[in-house]
Amino acid sequence: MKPLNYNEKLDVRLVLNNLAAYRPRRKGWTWRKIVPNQVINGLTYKQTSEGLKQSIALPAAKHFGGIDPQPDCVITTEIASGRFEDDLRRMRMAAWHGADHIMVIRTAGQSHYDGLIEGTPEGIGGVPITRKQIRASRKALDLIEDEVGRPINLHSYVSGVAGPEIAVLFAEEGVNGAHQDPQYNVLYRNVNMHRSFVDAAVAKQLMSSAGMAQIDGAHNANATAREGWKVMPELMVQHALNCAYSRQVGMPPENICLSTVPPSASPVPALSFDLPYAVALRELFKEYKMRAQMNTKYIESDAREATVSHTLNLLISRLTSVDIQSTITPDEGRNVPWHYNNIGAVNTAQQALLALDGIKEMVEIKRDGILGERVRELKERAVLFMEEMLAVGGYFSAVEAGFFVDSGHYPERNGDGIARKSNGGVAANSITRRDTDYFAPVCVHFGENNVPQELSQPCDAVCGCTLCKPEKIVYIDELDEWDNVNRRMSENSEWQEQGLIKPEVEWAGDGIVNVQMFLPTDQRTAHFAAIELASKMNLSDSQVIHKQVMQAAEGTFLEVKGKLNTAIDPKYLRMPQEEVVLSGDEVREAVAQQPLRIVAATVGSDEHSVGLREIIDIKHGGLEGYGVRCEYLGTSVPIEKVVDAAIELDATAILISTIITHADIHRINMRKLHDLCLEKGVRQKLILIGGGTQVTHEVAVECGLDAGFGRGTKGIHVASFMVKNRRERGRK
Amino acid sequence: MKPLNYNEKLDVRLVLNNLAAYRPRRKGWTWRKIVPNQVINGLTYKQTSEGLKQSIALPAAKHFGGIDPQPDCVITTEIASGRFEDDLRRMRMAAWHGADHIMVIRTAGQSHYDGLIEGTPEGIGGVPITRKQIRASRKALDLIEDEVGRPINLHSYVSGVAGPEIAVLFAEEGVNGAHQDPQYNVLYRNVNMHRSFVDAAVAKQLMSSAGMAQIDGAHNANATAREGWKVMPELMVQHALNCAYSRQVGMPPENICLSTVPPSASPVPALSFDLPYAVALRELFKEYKMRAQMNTKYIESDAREATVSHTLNLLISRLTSVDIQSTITPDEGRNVPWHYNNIGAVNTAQQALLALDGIKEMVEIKRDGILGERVRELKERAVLFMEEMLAVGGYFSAVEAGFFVDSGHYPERNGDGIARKSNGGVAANSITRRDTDYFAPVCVHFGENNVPQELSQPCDAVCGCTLCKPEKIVYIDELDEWDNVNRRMSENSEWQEQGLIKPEVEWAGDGIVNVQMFLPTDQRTAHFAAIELASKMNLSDSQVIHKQVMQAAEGTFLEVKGKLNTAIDPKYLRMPQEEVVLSGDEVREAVAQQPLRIVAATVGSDEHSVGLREIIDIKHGGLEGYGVRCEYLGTSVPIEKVVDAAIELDATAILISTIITHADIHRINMRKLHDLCLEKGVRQKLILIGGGTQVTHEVAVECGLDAGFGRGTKGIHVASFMVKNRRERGRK
Amino acid sequence: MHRTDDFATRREPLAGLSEAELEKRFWELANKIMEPLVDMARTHTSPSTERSVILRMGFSSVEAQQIVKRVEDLGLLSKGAGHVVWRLAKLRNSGIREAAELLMTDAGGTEIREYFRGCCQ
Amino acid sequence: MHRTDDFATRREPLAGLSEAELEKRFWELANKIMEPLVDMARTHTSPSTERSVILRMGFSSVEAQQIVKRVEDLGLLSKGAGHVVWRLAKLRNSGIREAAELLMTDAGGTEIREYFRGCCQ
Repeated sequence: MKPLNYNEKLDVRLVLNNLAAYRPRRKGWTWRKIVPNQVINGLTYKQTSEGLKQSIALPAAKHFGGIDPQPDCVITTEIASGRFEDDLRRMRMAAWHGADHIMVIRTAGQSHYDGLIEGTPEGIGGVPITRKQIRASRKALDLIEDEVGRPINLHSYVSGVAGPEIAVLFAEEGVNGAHQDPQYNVLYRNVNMHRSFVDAAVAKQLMSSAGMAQIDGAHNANATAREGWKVMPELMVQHALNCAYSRQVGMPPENICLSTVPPSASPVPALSFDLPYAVALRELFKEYKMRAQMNTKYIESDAREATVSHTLNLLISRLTSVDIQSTITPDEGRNVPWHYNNIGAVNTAQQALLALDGIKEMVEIKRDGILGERVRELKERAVLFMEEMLAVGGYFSAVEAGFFVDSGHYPERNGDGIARKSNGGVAANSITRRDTDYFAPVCVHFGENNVPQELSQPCDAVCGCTLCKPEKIVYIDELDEWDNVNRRMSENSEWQEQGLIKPEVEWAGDGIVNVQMFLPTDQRTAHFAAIELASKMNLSDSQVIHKQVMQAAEGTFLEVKGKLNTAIDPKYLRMPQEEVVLSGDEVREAVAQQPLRIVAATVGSDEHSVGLREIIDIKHGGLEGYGVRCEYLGTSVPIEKVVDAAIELDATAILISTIITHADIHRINMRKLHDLCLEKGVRQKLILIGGGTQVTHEVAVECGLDAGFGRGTKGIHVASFMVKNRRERGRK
Repeated sequence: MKPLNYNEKLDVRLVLNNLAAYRPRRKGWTWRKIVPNQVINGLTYKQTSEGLKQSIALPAAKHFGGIDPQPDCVITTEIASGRFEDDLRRMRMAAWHGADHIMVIRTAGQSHYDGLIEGTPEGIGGVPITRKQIRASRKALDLIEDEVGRPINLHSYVSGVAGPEIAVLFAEEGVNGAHQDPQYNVLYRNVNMHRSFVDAAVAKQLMSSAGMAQIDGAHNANATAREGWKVMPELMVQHALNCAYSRQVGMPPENICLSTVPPSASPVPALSFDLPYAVALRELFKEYKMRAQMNTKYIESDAREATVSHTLNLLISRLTSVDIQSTITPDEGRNVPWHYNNIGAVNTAQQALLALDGIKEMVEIKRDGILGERVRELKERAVLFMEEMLAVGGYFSAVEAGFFVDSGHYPERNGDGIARKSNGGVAANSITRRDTDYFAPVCVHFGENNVPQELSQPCDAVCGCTLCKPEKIVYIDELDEWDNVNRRMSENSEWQEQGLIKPEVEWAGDGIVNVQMFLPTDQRTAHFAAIELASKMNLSDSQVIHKQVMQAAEGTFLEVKGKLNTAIDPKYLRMPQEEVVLSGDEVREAVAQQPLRIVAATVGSDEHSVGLREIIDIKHGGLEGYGVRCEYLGTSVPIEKVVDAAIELDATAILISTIITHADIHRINMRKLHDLCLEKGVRQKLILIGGGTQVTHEVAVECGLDAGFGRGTKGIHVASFMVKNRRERGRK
Repeated sequence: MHRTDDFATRREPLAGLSEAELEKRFWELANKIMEPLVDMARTHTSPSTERSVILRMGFSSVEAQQIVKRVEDLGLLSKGAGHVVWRLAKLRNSGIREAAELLMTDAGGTEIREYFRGCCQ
Repeated sequence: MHRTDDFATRREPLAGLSEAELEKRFWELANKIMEPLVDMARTHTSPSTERSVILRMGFSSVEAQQIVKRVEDLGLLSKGAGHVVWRLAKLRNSGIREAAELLMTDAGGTEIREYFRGCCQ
């Protein structure tokens, strides 16, 4: 496939084309390339990595030359749309915003699927992980990583009852990282405990062979206990057990990542739990990597609240350490992540990590004192937990006794742990003792393997296994003629081929938009009134996805999602012609040939002058730099005075700026300028330009001016417009 | 006026009634009452104050018994609607969310108004500050503070050319705090420098007499310089000059607050500027109070970005200190604050301050090292700045030479400072030397005052001034018969009296809603398509107020505000009858008389069980606590199995829970439950209940069940419903 | 004015100061800069200052505007607007409000101007 | 099980440990708990494990399902499913794919079961 062009959509059909022949171009996990003391635009960063070739910077970056520094740690986005063809586009968006770890959530229920799934069926809360889905994802990521200029890690799950098979699939297809933790199977998926551990050993060996990063599943205990911080001792035990098991089956420590979550959230005094816990983990698990996930336990439907929590979680990462910074979308508390919330979460991570860059040079954790006491206590509680596990007979007995996910602060026990039976659960009694002549004629197989002596390596028996000879991998395209990507895409193809534009949040063309509104009434009335208002906005299937009482009687804030069954045909969209901006040299030459003088002022009772001064000022690349002579009259200038000054100075143009847009004051001022110039007989002579954060070209023209400039305007835009407008006037 | 009832609206007409007779019940600023080591719901807080009588807690508080701890510092909200009658309602909402400092922004242009404004004209970006407006606000706040159980500070501005008069007004009317800084007048309002300082001395003396807190205006330099952190030395000078001047004219140090803003924001490594600056300020200004404002300089139209910045600003407050925590609304970058964004900003402050409670016990600022070097450097630069001021002839000469708001990092100078002429600006040449027999027959007058010897205090001359005899204050109600609150309210009265509900964001009935949408196209096309879609949603005056490119070709996220010209009449609103919940005792008795057994399960491929377990579990106040016998079948249970179990156990009710709502799976499962019960002939016998975060009663009933329960459900709700439903069935 | 950042050389005299000495210097400078301004404020008045006096004497803001404008026109602001009103009341042995009304008349203006003529400057 | 927080008493034996000793103890315990599980994994197999072998031998997931099911039905999982296929190929001197096909037939099943009868356990 030819490289992606930044302004062309990723063509999913081309990605799907000839997937049978696709091979991953590398295997294994990739970390960012750290650049110590990196200087970017005059600013020194202590904790950043190599920059991207192409990317979209944070909104505020425009104040700093559009810089887009990349933090030192890998940044994750979790993608869970349920349709992998939509996931691909989202991966691209996320990569452009700095994500380099794409965690594809698996469809609900795949854990209990005893084997591999093939093809591209639709999933629930994630996609079915299949060879085709992985190949398409990896192939798309190859294109995307070339485009942004940084390797991107693809990640999914090696859990459930088909772990070893999935691990083979992942090793073959170059998946870069995966969750693997047999305890997760046992506790949260009710997979039989013997089966889980037997399978895990094989899976871990396969993952190691492909250099994959492994993330454990301990964070789930956090999400399950009512008070997340009470299970901290157990979490440490869960981390330790998966680390120990992984090491014993041969996984190198540098590929083993702890999945750690700050366990509490405001209004709890969160730091007093989260920080000692983070410190304890980093002391005990110094050999391993930290994958810091944001808190999900206490995420409600309020996206603002989630964003604050996550920002504070990032503080924990920076006060201690982080290798992989996972991100949770701010809408996770109310629905599967929507496109823009993936990006929002990634932005939050980058923004906070950069703001906190180098914090440890200025701030120190007081290892002694209350924090140190808490660290010690956590470690001791964890040790006691494991001592008691051994005392009751080891791991299996402890699980049977309900040791895990008990909501008590160990050694406190509330008797509500998740107890599993040794011979129970999904796939109970499914392991078999290997006979002494057991033989597996393949490479990277864990455990006793009675390889016949004539073979120098086991897979010689079959003339090479798929790990040695990838060409032997059997690719299945689709098994289900109804539930597959081609069918889904053909349903959308009509409007997509016509290039129609439909809103979407999750799937192409789902039509969903979100309406935020404040209604001055009580919560319950507001709820039903909002649904009613949504229907008056032509939304169907409306649902209140968030509400917050502002005051019981004064009003309620609500967010209502609904489906807008409309597509826009850009062919019929009234769009003003895009202004072609002249080059700086062209402008300079035109101004040199024929002088251009302007009168500028902030009008009305507006006291803000920043924007206009930047447009004019030579230092900010403003008009003066192109030779335009500028008379700046200051702030709060009456329109009359501006027009008089322009007449007196024989100016070519008037620039007025209004920032405050209250009561349409910007429109009133612009209209007044036009009217006054007409009245004084200078309207034809003068180029009239309005500016301000809320001004658009259309609004300005509607008010009688020649042009309007809003946010993001630079001097060159205004200069170019004036030169061209003067030329056109000359022609007339 | 009688006390407010939490579920009745504040009646603005009653507030306006008989304002001529209103007197403030106290004067001066009030700090929160700090409670060291406060234990709330088993959690220990180091930095909180007394709780509120009535309030609305943070969303996540519901996990912790609805606790609403109040941080130790005063929390500000800035109100700027332009119509004070709307401000009053907003003050009430903010107070319920924990704000106790209401900063009423002044209308643009009032600085240059040479005298007091009377009545209630409409303002731009704020309200005209008048006696009537203050009395109404203070009177409303009296009611509101009684309601929430904590004093609330009212605040505005003593700046411009009418400073002494405004200070008299504030002192008379019990305004609790104000901005007062003559430098602000000089630099940003172009008020003549001599006039500003002469007036400031009188104003400050008056403010002191009323115990008002004073906030300076230094933070504005920050907002004006392109790189906010380069003006840090100057900011320290500005703070120092206002402090020194205030002290010399007799203001007590405990009433003097610095207005300090973290000067930088991500993607800048913000902490490396913000923290040393904050430390330097707290060392130099230890006698004074810190009013920490959030950064506004780098706020763009992205509310998420603003929230992250502000959360990190709160970290600076907690790592150093804060007396008044000001809040900036996340929409400040795009419009005057909307109701719900005031609340959002206040929530962000409380949330972060609580999360970071006690951070200094665990984390220490490394005073030595790079931070210490920076602190020292800042102080030295500030000292050099002042030395040069004196060298050029003092304050006035320095201002004339453009010392201030130069974008260079002093002693660097870029020549773009704001230079003002000593004899220029608004109200130039307006001060007069007092003759030796100058006399002002009033109290609290600053400067030479040749009080005749026969008078024991100056105001004896006039038988008492208004500060001694408040009954002498002359109250003017309205001067403008067109532009006043009565007229504005009568315009809205028709629909308001009918109790119609209209969306609003700023003013009653403005009809504005905000639509968030993702469009899979480039930014420019998306912009115009979004406007078009808004019109298809029946919105008028639509405007794109935010957009962010997700990826140039893949899509753009937009927010479009527009006016919905519709009002909802609650009389005709279809609202299901509200369920009256039985008391725990009633339920327990009913269950004791006639046993109630349920079968519960999480169905479909849903692996989450938290919610359902909490509904059932005795520990969480669940059904078991009311004597209901519960058979919990686990997660991922097929509907068939649930129904079979219910039949086998002769259950009264079935509870199913689905959390994942992908592809309407919750509806499908609920319908299936109903259908299967019908099929097996047990539908009439069984109470069928659906639950889950996205389930509503309406949806469940639509799917054939008897009830649905969503977010926030407790065991008692379900138990009560079952008991009542069984009774009703008995009746039929 | 343009100048590059010569902090390194300028700071030399400060380098030897202890932190406490540096902070002391900081406050000394700030106070020194403000002193003449405080003196100015002590010895000067302004229309707003005078209106604030009139307000405190129990007049409305509308009245304060008129009275102070009248005092300015009479060239008597340096006496204090309140002083002028009070003095007139004393001269006429009238109430303050009556004096303010009288001040607006030619008679009142002439009388008070006469009174202050030749008075101390 | 219900128990109140008796950490204060339980921790007594740990109180004297240095931080390093405590951490060492932590890892010793974790490793000790996991050792028997690793042993179990080393000496056991599972259907998924065997399917992972078949996959690596160049079969599709659909084929792997069928083959391992067949091997289980034949009671030969303890030999290794790959082993069974390979052995049958060796016995017949055929290719691996042919052997897998043969295994599905009665003849193939009988032959391989005969081969392994009485073999080591």
